[in-house]
Amino acid sequence: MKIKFPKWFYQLASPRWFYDITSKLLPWFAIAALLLMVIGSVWGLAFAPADYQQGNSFRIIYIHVPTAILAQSCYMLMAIAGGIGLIWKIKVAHVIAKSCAPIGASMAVLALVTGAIWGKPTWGAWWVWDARLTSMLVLFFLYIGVIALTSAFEHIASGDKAAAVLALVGIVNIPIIKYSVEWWNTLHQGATFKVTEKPAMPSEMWIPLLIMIIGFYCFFAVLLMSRARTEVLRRESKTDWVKLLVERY
Amino acid sequence: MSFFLAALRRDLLLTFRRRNDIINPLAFFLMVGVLFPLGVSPEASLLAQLAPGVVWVAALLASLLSVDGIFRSDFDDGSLEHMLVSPRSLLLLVLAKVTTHWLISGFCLALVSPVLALMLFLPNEGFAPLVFSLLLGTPTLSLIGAIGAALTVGLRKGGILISLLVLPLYIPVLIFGASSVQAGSIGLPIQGYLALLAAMLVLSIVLAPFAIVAALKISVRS
Amino acid sequence: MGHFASFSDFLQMGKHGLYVWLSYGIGLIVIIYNIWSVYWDRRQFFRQAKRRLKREKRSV
Amino acid sequence: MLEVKNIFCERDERILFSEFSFTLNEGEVLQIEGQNGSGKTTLLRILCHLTEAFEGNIFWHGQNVEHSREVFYHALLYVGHLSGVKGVLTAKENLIWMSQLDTALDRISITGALKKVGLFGYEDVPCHTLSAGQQRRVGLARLYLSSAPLWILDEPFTALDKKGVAEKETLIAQHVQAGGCVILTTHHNLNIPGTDVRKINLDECLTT
Repeated sequence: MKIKFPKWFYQLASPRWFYDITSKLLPWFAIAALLLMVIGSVWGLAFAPADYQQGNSFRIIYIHVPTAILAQSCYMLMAIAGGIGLIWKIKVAHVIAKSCAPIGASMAVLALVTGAIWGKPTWGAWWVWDARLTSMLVLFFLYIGVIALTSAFEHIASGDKAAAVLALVGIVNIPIIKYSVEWWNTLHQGATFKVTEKPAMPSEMWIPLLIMIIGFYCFFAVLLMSRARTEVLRRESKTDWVKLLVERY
Repeated sequence: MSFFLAALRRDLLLTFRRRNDIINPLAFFLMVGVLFPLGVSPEASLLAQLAPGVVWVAALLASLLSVDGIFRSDFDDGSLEHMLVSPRSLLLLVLAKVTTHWLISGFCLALVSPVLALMLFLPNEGFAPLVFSLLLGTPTLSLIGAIGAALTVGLRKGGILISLLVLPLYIPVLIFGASSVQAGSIGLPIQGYLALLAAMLVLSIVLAPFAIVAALKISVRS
Repeated sequence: MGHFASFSDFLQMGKHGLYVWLSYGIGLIVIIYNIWSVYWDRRQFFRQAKRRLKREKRSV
Repeated sequence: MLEVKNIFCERDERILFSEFSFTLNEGEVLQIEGQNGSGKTTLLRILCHLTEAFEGNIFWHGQNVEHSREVFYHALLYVGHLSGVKGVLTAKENLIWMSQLDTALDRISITGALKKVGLFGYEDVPCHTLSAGQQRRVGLARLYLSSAPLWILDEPFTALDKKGVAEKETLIAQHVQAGGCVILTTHHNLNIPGTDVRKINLDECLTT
């Protein structure tokens, strides 16, 4: 029942190959992340026009939205990588899944905090049970669960597999949670401000947003690769190539 | 099928021999419910408003509290190893265990829930929705909880961890369950909510057993 | 200065300066924390691995 | 019958087995020896696929166990460290459940088997009232009931008296003569009539 994959797929499974290829990719992503994020935030902070309703507080969008999107796609990546690791027993996939969790959790925190700060001038309160904020909070809880479960196992491989199962269960649940929270919100709140659903944003507003989103993705790639690289070293610490690296360090 | 019944019979026998397993969740359920009037206010109108949520949260916690025990004793005494080296289907075994858990937690809680609802001044129209929504919602809680129990059964400090893993996944059931009671108590139709609860139940019956079996294998084989 | 007339206008952001700068400040902190933890993790690994390697060599 | 090929297993930063192989034929008894912590129990668990932390393959009648677990488990009787005996159930109820789980167990002779392990009169007593040795014997009663060809036994003689050990040895001899095979760990010097016991010492294994 096993599917044959092209050669690169199995090469990716080799920790050493992964370590080498990421060392070539990392600088490019790092430069791209730095450039895009600096350009995006300067543009967003200083040059984009203020929102006609919310004024300048709207500039928080340039961190809030990228981190919120990232927190969600990071969970997806974590679950998919975990699933690949479970099914095809690929070590690197588990390493990637494990490295995703803390990054995703920190992005969720950032999205929550910026959302709350944005909420103060917009809604007049630090916290409102808005559907998006609530489901982001639940997403954060899901991350906490995965991180706690991974670290609770002494045997690394079992922790990886357990976390992968949990992440997959979570990914099935996320749409249900999202839907139910949104529905619960409309039931209880009546009409709230829909901050991010605005009538057609002018291009001077959304271009920097796009730049920031891509920048954050690049930054995420940098973090993920570097975390995964250390994790690969840790897991392969008995092999000769890692010993050589350590000696040279 | 006969194996499922045999497994179910064994698990029921095991719980009936230890009667505390049945009484503890019920007692816990009532006590949590009693904390709210003491902690918030004994005023009838306020409690009536809170009642659907309070009863549902109490039921959810009571179910969560007992879910840790689903596999614990079988893991500790080696029965789980026997189950894994058996040619029998683990899926059926797991389903039998979850069914037993539901019977001693969810089913009994649904039967007792009117007592708590009465103490919290839930309007009369809310009683039937409460019992029905608990009957439909708690099996999902048992199934999801069993995933968490299976993941943590091999760990020494599984207790708190399991709630950390499982509680976020309980949220949709809580929302639809409590909302159905709220809607019912002010005379709105509840079929929609019950249908959603039923849909979640079907989905979890189809998917959760596979996750539970995978998790059990990971826990025992670690 | 783009949208703003002066630098102090830029800092004040209408009356929302506090919120905007707080957000960006916390954003910066989280970003720096992430980078730092990656760096620290890596250094920690190399230190421990080096120590272990020395121990192994001594015991051989 | 059972072929174990190139097992590699590492635990707690220590290599327990590396390129470890053996074959077990019909009518053979294999005793695994070694100091505590040498990996005896781990090896038995690997053979039963009760742990995944190993590399290598195990074949049963030429078929890779990984892909035909059900067939293998039909042919296997495993008595582990933990007895799997439930304290709140009686000896008889315990064995009935075990026979439902393990298709190779003969359900009809349960009372007879309990008599043979010296638990006559204790069939309907909850097991938590029995002594540790008696509970152990409830689990071992499975040996009298099983028609599985492969027995894997982890320290089956602990908490047994001399007479009990001798009885189990005769039982193993009968099983082997009927074409079965047994893998077991024990500190006891095995004396199985009519059979040479093969031994594998895990301590030596490591140094080679």
